[in-house]
Amino acid sequence: MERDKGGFSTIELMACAASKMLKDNRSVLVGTGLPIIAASLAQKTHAPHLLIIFEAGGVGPQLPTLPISVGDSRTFYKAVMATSMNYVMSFLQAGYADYGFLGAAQIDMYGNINTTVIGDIDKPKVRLPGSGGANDAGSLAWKTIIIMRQDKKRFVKKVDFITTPGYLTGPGEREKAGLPEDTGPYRVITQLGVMGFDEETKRMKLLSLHPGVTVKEVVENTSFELIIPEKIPQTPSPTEKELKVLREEIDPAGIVLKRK
Amino acid sequence: MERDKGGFSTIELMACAASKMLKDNRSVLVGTGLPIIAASLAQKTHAPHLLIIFEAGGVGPQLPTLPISVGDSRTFYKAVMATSMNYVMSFLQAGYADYGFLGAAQIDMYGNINTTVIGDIDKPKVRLPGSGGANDAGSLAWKTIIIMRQDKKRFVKKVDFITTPGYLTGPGEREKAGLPEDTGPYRVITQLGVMGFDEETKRMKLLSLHPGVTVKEVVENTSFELIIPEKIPQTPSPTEKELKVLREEIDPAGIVLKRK
Amino acid sequence: MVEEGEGELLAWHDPDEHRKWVERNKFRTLKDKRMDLREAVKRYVKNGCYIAFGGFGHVRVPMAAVYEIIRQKKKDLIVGGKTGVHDTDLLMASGCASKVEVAYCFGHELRGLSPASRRAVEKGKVKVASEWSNAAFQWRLEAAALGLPFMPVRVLLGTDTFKRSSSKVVKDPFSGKRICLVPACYPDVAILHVHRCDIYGNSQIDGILVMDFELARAARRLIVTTEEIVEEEEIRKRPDRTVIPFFLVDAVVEVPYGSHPCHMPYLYYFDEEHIGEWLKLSKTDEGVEQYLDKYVYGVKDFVEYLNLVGGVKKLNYLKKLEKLQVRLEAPWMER
Amino acid sequence: MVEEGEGELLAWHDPDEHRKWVERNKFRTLKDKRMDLREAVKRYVKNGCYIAFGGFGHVRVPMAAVYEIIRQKKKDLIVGGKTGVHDTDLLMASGCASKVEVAYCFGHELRGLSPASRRAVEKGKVKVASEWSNAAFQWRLEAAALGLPFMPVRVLLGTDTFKRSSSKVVKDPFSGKRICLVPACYPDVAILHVHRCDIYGNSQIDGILVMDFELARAARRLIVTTEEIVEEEEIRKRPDRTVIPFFLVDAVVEVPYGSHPCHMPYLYYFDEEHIGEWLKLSKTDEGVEQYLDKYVYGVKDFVEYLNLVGGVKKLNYLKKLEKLQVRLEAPWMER
Repeated sequence: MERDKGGFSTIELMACAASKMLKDNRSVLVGTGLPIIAASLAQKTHAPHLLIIFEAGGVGPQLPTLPISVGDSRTFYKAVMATSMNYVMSFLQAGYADYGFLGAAQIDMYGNINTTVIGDIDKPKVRLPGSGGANDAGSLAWKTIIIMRQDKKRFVKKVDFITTPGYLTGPGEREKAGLPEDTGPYRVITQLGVMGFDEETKRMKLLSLHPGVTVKEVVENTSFELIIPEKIPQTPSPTEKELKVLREEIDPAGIVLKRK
Repeated sequence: MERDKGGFSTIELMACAASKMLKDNRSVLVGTGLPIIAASLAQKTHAPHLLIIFEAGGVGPQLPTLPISVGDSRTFYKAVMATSMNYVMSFLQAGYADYGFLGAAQIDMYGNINTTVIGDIDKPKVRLPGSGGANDAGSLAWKTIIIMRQDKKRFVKKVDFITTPGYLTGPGEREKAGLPEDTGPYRVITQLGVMGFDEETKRMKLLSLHPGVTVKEVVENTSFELIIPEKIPQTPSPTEKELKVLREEIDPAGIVLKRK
Repeated sequence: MVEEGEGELLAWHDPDEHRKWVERNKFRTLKDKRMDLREAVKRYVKNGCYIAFGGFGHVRVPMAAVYEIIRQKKKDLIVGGKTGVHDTDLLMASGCASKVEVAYCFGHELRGLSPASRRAVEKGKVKVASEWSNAAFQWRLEAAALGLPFMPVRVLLGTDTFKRSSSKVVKDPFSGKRICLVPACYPDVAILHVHRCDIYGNSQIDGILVMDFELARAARRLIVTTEEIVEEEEIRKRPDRTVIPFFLVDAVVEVPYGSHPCHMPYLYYFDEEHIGEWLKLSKTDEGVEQYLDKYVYGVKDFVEYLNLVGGVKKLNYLKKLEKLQVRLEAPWMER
Repeated sequence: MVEEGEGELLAWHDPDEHRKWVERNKFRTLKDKRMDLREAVKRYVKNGCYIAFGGFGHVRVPMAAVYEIIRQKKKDLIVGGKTGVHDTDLLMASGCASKVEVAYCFGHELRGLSPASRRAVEKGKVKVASEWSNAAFQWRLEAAALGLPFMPVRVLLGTDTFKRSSSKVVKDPFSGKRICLVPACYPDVAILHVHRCDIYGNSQIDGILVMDFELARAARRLIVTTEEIVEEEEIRKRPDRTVIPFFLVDAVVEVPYGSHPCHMPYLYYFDEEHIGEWLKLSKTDEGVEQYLDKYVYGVKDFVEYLNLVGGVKKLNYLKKLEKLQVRLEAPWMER
């Protein structure tokens, strides 16, 4: 995504938006790419005590450079602990992971996510990787944050396959299914804006628009009915400091920030 | 137990008898005392590839001296692995432990064992330590070997408390209870002789008499009906070599062998 | 459900309730958690709480902390007797514990039975709430470490130990056979003694872990006593040696020889002389009082206690013993 | 039982049946298990067997063994796709695998999707037998490591992933809530790449273990490929570093750089050039043939392969990359 007039790219804006959601003194399960960038940015700005966890076993590393894989030696470089997936997933299950980051090929209005298949599971049009750790993070982390592209084929009425649980068919359904209480999708960050979920109905709700984006654009890129509040703030632009940290400290090679 | 005319003590005879039961290339879960002595003797005679395992996490040590505790650093001295109880008990549960050694305060004709209480559990006459690892070994090892003193108060019709399962109330009952198939008590070694269990009825059966012991003595020291075959061999006396190894290599200080 | 044990269900929480407790009470703040033993015990060992200790038998048991608990005269403790030997014996003898879950208690392995705690149970001063095996207890801790309500196990089945436990037997829907479910055990507080940790609580243990890998995660509050505090850098150099990460730990207390008279693998062996003295004295209530007056109430801290039990000379001997440089002598060997 | 997944139940055994297999087939004999890769794969990787590999994604994956399996043209393998990336991609592309259980497959993380294995599944050449999450798969291996029929877990619930798994949902008798039971997974054979082991198979791994601690115990047959073979003495010096004890291991194969083009923590980083070449070529069936002809069928062993991919110069570069001494370059960064 190219750099816009504001002097920052959409991907930089998304990284900063994601970063701000992460509270200090908490832990976040990250994957490679934007999530690790957002978490690093949070650590270097408002959340120095944010604990970064990787599902393959890396806990609390001092990242020397961006890891390529979630099992990469960078994920446990000068870490607090280099352990196992069992250990990390047990932490998640016992309530020690506050945030989990997910990507998605499709999402519906309850935040249910598909990363398994486009088309019929038995006759796949496009076979996707499957859950990986997504179902685990989406089931067990307190709050899941989804980062994805927004368009009509991705923001759909019904996902082709529920890989990872959102609020399923509505309020109370996660708990009925046996999933841990008070968990679920928290934010959806796209190239257009930031969405959350209505407390009562658990339906997706527009929270902020990225600079220059209109409500119309968002609606046109969503196949389901999005809750649109009367007042919609603008997603805060990255600060000078954030941009400097992103570009000079976290991803100087532009591995993620400069990818299309 | 004093040294008798044969030039060996009863405890030495028991150690040798126990040792002979342990096949090569197999594993044995041992406790401190006589079991570790018997296992060491087997390793130094007919079973060099016998693997010694301790429930606290020591696997395959090269014992420098007799350990006092099953969690003692001697139990993982130059070991193959120093791990956890979870790891060791998982091995047992998955069928990797061939022999388990147990002591007992009371035993019945089906090999059910009590190490929990003499008298009523709610108003104990004598409170004993409880299961420890006994229930685990007795449930999960392929063959359990019991070493204990034989008298009417210990070889009882009904144990005051089934701490560790023998054959419960008879053939097939272990399996019905959900315990692993084809496991159970294998031998009982006392100061008088060696007992096994009848294949069909699972009842305790006299297998050999220690030198100088009569059937009458055994019967008089047993409160239940023991199966007595027509021909009862004598427990083989320790060989010169066995005695030498026991006294000079395994327990030169007489920590166990010279205790009363 | 096919069958149900009648033991009292203790230290169990609905996993959702436990998760909420964790969310509200445990933080990932990398802060200096050092405090003295008095403060740590005062802050985290509450009267009536369920407590469990690291180690096994007389190995790597946090004895300095046990003495401090007695010194502070804590009451009505419920002790997880997961092979609880010297620790549980003293807590029952001193009147601090009123209830115990038993996998193995009341005995000192080769050294014989524990006169004091046996007396306490036989006289009804301490109640046995439930019976377990070592593996079953340890899998209860694993269930808690994993945030689960239970673990399936193939032990306990068919026995009175099961009947006196708080386990349940169900039919396994895969094999159709009976299987035992042991309930998770989430102690209110656990105390572990480790070889080294940093000021945040990142801890390393040398040798066997026994059940401490699970216990550290199962417990809600965790006090780590340590032989030494090392630089954070040293921990981060070998992150695969970390057994307990800092955010599980609530208090870090440096207590060299903190397991005495128990045994710290690679550092010092059992003090059989002192254990023998306890076993002898604890045959009577008067003896127990005498022991506690001398070694617990009568000393102001653990250093004074160490001097009293033989000081530097004794500690040097225990180190040599551990390194196999001198021969073991023990009162119970004389019998 | 409340609900049941419709995925095919694979690699499950009744725990009693598995115990009997162990009793008959696994021995504690301390014997030299060294053999070459050809022999190890020939002996333990049977056509039609269920196979799983150590490591994660492109990390510590036993690639030399994967190439050897392809070279021997094994057929109808069922692959445990527990985050199976380069390994499963190649096995599906080469026609060795006909079935896969999927936690994560068909993708190369940041590098993009896997053209070859996607094609294989989309065209029906490879069947997906069931769907899982990473944690669920890993807990299946733990269930097997513990000799259990299942593990209770709080994932999968409520999703199509559950419906396509072979799990079951039951009511937990303790909390009264629904809980998912994932069936144990006992692979017929597993292959793990480790940092070092002795001739008996006692193995050490540096850094994260991913699921290998569980997999090594879950699998019936275990091939260990290792960067180097060390003296038994070195293992016994630090027994708390042992991750796999010898009696689990059936074959020991020394293969330096045995994970290439994947990454061996502390030793060498990903070979992005080679992975990139594969991703580019595997866009067509012809490209797959071309790749396999050149790098698998066309070389007699792994050393020849290493020379072909860049030899000493490339390996030195990958070492420097791992040690952060040079800058990463990767085809996928160019896009």
